[in-house]
Amino acid sequence: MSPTLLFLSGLILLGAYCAYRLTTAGAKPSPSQWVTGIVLLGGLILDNLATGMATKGLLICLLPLLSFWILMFFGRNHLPSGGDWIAMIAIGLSLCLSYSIYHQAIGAYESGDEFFYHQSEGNIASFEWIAFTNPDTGERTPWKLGFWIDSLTAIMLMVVAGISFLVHLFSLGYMKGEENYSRYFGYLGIFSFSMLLLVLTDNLFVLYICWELVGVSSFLLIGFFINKDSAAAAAKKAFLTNRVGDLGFAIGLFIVYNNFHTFSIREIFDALANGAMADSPWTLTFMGLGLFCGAVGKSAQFPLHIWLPDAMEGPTPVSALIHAATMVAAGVYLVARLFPVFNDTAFLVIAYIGTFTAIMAATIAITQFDIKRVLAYSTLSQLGYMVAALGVGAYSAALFHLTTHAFFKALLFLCSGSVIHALHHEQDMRNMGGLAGKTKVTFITMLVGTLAISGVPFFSGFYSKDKILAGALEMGMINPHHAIIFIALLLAAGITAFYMFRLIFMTFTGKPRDRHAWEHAHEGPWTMQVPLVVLAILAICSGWTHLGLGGFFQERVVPWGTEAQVATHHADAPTLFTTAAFAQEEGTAVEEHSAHGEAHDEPVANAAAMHEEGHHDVQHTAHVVAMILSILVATSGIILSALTYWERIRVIDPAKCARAMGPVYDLVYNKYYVDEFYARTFYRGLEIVRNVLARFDLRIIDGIVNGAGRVTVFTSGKSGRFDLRVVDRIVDWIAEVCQHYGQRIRRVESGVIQDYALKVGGAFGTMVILWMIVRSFFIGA
Amino acid sequence: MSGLVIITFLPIIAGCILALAPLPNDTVRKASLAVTLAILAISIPLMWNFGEAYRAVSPEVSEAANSPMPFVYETNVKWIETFNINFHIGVDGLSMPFVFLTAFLCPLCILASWGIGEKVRGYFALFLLLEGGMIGTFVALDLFLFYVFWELMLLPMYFLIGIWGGPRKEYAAIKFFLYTLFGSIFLFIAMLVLYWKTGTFSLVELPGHEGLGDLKWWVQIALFLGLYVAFAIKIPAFPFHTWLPDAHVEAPTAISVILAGILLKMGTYAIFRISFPIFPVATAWFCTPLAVLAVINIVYGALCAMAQTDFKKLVAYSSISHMGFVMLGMAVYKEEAMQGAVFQMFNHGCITAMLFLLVGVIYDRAHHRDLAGFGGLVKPMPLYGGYAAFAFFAALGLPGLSGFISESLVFLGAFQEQKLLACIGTLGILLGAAYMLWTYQRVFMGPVNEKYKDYKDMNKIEIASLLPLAVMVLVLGIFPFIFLDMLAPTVSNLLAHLHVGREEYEAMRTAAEQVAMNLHP
Amino acid sequence: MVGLPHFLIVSAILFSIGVFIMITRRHGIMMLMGLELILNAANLNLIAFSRYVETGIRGQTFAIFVIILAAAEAAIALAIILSIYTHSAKINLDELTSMKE
Amino acid sequence: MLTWLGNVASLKYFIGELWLALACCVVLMLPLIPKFRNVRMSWITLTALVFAGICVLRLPTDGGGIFFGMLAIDGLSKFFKIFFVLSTLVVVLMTEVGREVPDFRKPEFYSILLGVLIGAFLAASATDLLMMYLAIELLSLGSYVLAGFSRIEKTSDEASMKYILYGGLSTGAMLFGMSYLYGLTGSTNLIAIREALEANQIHPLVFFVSFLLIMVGIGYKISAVPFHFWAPDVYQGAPTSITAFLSVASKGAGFAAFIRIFYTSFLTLNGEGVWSPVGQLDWRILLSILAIVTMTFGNLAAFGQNNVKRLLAYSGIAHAGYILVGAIALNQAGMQSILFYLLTYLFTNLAAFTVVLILADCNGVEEIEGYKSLGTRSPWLAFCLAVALFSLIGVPPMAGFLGKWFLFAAAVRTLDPWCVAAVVAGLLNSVLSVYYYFRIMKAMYLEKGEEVGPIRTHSTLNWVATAMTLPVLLIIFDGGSLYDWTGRLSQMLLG
Repeated sequence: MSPTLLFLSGLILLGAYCAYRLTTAGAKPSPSQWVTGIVLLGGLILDNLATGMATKGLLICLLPLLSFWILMFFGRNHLPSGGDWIAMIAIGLSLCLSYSIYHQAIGAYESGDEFFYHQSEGNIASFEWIAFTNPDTGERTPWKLGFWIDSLTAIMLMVVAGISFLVHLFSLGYMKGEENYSRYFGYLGIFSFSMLLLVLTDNLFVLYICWELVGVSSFLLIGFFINKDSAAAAAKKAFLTNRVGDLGFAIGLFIVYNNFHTFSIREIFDALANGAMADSPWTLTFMGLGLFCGAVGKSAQFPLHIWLPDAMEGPTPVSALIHAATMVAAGVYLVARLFPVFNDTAFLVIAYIGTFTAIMAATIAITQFDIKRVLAYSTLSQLGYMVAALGVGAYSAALFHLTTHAFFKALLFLCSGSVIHALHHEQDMRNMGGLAGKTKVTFITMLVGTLAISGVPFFSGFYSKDKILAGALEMGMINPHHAIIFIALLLAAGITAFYMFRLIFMTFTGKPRDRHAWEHAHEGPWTMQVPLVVLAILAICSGWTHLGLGGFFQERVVPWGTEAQVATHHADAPTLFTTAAFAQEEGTAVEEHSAHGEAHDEPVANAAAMHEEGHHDVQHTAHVVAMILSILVATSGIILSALTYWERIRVIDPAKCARAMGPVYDLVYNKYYVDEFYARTFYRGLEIVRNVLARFDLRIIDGIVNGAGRVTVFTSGKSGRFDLRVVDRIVDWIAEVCQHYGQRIRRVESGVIQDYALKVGGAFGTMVILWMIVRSFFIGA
Repeated sequence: MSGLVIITFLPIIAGCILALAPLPNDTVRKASLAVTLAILAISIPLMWNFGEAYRAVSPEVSEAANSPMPFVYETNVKWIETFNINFHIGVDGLSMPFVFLTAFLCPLCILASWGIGEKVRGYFALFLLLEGGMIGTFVALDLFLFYVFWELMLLPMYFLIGIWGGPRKEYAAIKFFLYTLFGSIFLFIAMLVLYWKTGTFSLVELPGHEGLGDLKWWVQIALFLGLYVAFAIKIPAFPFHTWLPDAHVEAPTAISVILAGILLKMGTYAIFRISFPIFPVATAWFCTPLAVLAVINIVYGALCAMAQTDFKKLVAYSSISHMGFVMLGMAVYKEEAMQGAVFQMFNHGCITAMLFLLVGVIYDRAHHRDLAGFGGLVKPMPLYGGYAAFAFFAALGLPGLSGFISESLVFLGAFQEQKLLACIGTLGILLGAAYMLWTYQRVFMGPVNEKYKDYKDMNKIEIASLLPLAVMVLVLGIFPFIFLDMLAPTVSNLLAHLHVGREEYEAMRTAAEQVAMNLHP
Repeated sequence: MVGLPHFLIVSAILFSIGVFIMITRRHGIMMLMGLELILNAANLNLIAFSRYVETGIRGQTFAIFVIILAAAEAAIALAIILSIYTHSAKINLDELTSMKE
Repeated sequence: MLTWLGNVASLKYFIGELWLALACCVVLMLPLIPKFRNVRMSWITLTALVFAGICVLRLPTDGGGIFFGMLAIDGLSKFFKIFFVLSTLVVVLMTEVGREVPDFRKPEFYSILLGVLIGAFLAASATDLLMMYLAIELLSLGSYVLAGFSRIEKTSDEASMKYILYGGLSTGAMLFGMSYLYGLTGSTNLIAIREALEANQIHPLVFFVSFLLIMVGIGYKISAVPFHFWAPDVYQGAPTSITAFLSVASKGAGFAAFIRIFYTSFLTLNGEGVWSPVGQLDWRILLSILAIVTMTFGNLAAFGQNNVKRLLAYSGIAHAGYILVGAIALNQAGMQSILFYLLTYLFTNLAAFTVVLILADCNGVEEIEGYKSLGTRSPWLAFCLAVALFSLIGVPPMAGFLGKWFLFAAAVRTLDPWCVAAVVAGLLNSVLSVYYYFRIMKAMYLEKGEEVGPIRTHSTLNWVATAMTLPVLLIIFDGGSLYDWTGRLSQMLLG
């Protein structure tokens, strides 16, 4: 009941605010009021009309696409106020329909209905696309494209559509007056379309399509300030880095198709459950790792994390939507969606990569001064958290964190956008300070977001982070070899609290460092404030077990195929099922898996045993310990931060610390030189190879013999004016050789008749002699 | 008279009339546009009814290996009886799309050539002649006829590049001519040998002809390789590709479009149509080397494209890379890959056509193509920037656009046979994205170059030549089955033939190994 | 006894001398004489063969025709040489090289 | 054993030659009568040619031997006679309109030309060594004179001089070879010679020498390497119409003689249209090497050649090489394809030479330089020349392609390695030849000359060029019937 109420109250709030504006603004309703009206009304109508899930799903994703096309074709010149209202209506309607699905899911959860529970029923719409002959059965089987709507989808829809809507709203104010204003909303439309379809689809191929499409929309939006060099470079970098990950994804898909001859996720799961690929564990591992590569790229995990900080070149609302809340979480969604596909080796890799990213990004975030970059590294770190959670098997914790993170990180970004807006596009924190009084709404909401991300109790982030830490600790307890994961994540949590409060202190407290900017600082229009408030509310309550989503996640967002166990277990252990899932995974993989050696066999055995008897205790202990520890580190992080950056109680000088750290600080400040490393190795290598090859193409393939420039006399007609290097090519070479020998051969035409006679006589004599020789050798003998 | 006959000869006759009739330039332009549109109009119903007609004559999948390859819309007239040469034309799923593609691209190219101001009559007459040659090549079902059309295209092409081309046009034109003529030597010899073995030139009768049964394996392979060289030059496959950058760079825009859009397809089309069905055993022998060459094409072309500074040359090298996908798809015995390969041929035709048209747009304004010389073009020319973005993304295989479908089908099929090669081949996708985006960045993004800030955006004719292609790319990207369903029965038939050949080859190899084992126990 | 071989040897020598003259002499008239030697070598052959091999008159007839043709050829050649001489006052053929590579 | 027709009975098959002989005399004599001084002799010549043509067309293809076995009335001779009449017709038209030959010398010119034509007729049908020798001499003697007919006296005389000495040497050598052949077999009749060669044990060396000596004479006529030296100089120096005549009719006569002598005497027909050499002399290898060398030489030498006539001379050498490929196939198809090729070559080459004549004669242009921007200055002539050049390369759909196709098809059919090698060489050479043919093409279309405005031309010549070009373009549509026709005419009297 509670989320419903929350949502409705939010909408009512919005409506009330609009009504207020309507009365104050004058007789004529403004476009935004029209939008609100149409969205509310249209949502109601569509919700009633579109009774089937499939229709709803289609409408959800196609409406933003429609808005994209309309805006791209007509937005600029033909629509009033750049057509922003079209985008608003489209995403608003999508949000309403998403809510309708979500409402059903929540309703089902509360009433104990099984519809969203048995995800086998989730695959409810399908469309036959292209067909090929299946070599196993010899039948022509079409690729079925459809929607898979289960609890995970429902919650993802809500997150994506909700934040997208709020970002649209925020952008109305933030992007006002920008050139290509309507194109911006068009891009948001294509992004929303692809992201929504990404979470709706039941087909890996379509998922890959959307995967790339969100990449493209990200490219377009990062490069939105298209005439800025840095933006163009960042956009390209983002797309290409993602493409590297996508290559792995693609290869994973090849393996999938090669083994299952289908892309339907359901069919793949069924086949796996029936023991397909049981005898080829390495293939399974490769497949999992390949698919995970996609996640590494999209969720900016090490080593492909380099694009995300640069992506902050885009408009801030975009950073909030794409590069914080939704698109970057797609990687996590992918791993979660394909959870049964990964085997334990893959999971281990996933866990370590996530952990490493979490701690690495957190350390970098301490040293950064660009407000958006700090948030970007924080995003990296949090994504690492989620990935690590999936790696250790804390499935629902990861998705729970994904959701809460989406809210508070979107909030943080929008707040930073508000700050930047207030300071007229100043992003360096060293030039901020003392804004708390000037921009109250922003300050309070940003503080809420910071508390949430820091893991302070009663804020949403606390709950989800706590679950992740608990999962990691469990894993560490079962298998001490991997306890490092827990320790690193714990450390990262502390650092997160530290640098986030550093941000707050540097931005909002103390004396304004740029007096002029400070004086002109102001709060944005209502369109910018409303999203902040809504997100702040969500950042607080979405984690609560009863009023928020906590319970829903615990019980309903579970890996495919584990409902049975969960159903029996969560009656007595409602919070803990992750190990069960993990243990089961390990159990299925235990026989074939020997490559990991002794070290890994042990926990598997342990886990299986534990699953049988006493895992309950472990889980309980882990939960309690993790909670205490996480509160401890968060608190210490905040205190340390305050001591360093809050001018009122400052005792530590950050500059001195930095100097004391010396090379370590430099290393971290320069982001571990990963970019530089890539530039020196891959880019440089590529450059060398391509130049060598291009030259090879010109010189060797195309010009066996050098110095053939003379041929230009023949080929160009106008003597060798052209660059000799360009011209020496094989064809010319032939021409030249022919020309050359032609000249020589022609010299027999001396013009002297005696000469001719001599040559004929010579030829005649030669022939006779040759014939005699040949004859005596071959025939005469 | 069948529609195919009309669309084959209409352009040729119209071209001759245009060449002879002293019409004013503008009338010539309009007349040729009308002719090409008429051809398009005729080809649409042919395309529309094709699926049904083909299914009616197509054998059951289980019998496909033993029955001759079916064709529709056939016309068969005796021509040179002594040699059993017939004027035999018809289409199947392999050729129909390309007949349509030709008919589809030609009006757009006419539009793109609207600005040709020199020797207008000659240009359009030759262009129509070229169209006739191209359609003829795709519909010919007689090897001799095929050869005639194949060579017939060379003549107008030579002049179109040589007269209306860029600064080094003469060089490029003759290089193109020589390369192709050189290649056709092998086709010529192979044709003769085939004829004296079987007594027929019919592409319908030749596959599986009993006269070929006693052809020694090495003769088969030699002929196959000869044909491969002939066709590889057209594709163009490494290392026979060097004519392409030159020809493209020098050719006028519309001719580049035709060259990349249709002529390159003829190489792979001919392999599908001639090499594969007639020499299934040699195909089995050659499929791995072919896949290796394909991957070389992909990666090599992409890397070379990266190093280019000339916009058009870059697109030319990207063509080499993209045709590598086609070759890769051909090299594996998989339905997905083969359909993907044919689909890729079609898509590449549309996408590269767009790219060349786009290059033409800027070349018309700036009169140079140096990538380093542009920058920030989106600002003065937003529409141009938008179309370019669309085309670039289509070329780098963006999902939702048709190129992606074909490339992924190729890889899905290829991976089943050649895992490592397919993985290396995917590098081409990455590199493709790299050079395409880099180009886009250099030309369209970044600070506005002062020199170009007053450029006019695309005019109506330019839009008219690009829009249909964009729509085609988008529609086929979302509904590829429109195309693939048409193709599927033909590909299955071909595959059935090929599989028989492969089994034969495997048996031969096993036998040879047995012998070797016995010799060296 | 003089037999066929003797004739053949003589004719072969004549032929060789004729060719030799044509190769070495620069004077137009001398070359014509070489040509005559070649033709007469053939005549000698023909007649000898007609006497020793065929024992008919075919060879002799042939020879008579050749003599006539040789005369005609010489006449034409002389006329041309004359014409060249009147135009360019040259009689040595190796100087006549306005057309060559 | 064949029955030879007697002298009187033979006459009815000899009317064509008689007509020509009569015309020859009339054309020579008539201007001597003051009243007829100003009559255009070309009309009489043309009439005579047309009459002769009609007579030739009425000839049977199986008339047997006439004049006691001196001449054969068979398909082969009929074909070649048609071929000669056609080419002579064009040459007469070219000469009449052109200004290379001064008007007052035209009667003699035509008279000699008709004489040469009679020689060619005889060469096509001679079945006796004596007749063959006489025919070739008749052909040659006239040609020597004709080559010297140009207004540009110096080069023309020089060409004539070289031609006659070179020709004399070659025919002399051939005669010497013939004498040996006569000695070996005791007969001068070609059929009898073959029978003798088959029956008796023959000294191989002597036979080879005599074969080679005959080859010298034939090779000189068809301008095959290494007997080709005269060709470039003579082609360049002679009047263009005579160059055309030499490159078509004279070469055709050479091939007629070649087929006559080699296929009748040195080969024996065994089985279905397949010949094999007699007397243990497998000269196929020799000839295929000769063919390869000839075409390669011709093409290479044409590279960088700036004089169009000389360039076409080399091209003619190369084409002799291609035709020899048909000859070494040693089968009916090969012979048939030689005839077909010659026919296409006739149209192609005459089309090219007509355009060359127009440029040389009306505009004084013989170098490639002068062909610049011909495409705009005279589109139609440029088109005719382009078609001819494409046909010479052998690009479809020109007639030359079909000709090459049939030639090489016949050679590949034997599957003899030497034949296949020759075919491969021929194809490679076709590609090579693109280089120099396209220099003309490039000049015409791709390059801008200094001179603009239409070139001077003559309507008759335009029509001739058109008449020669159209068949080149159109033969492809019904190449089959033409090929069958040459097939019917490739039957020859073999005994």
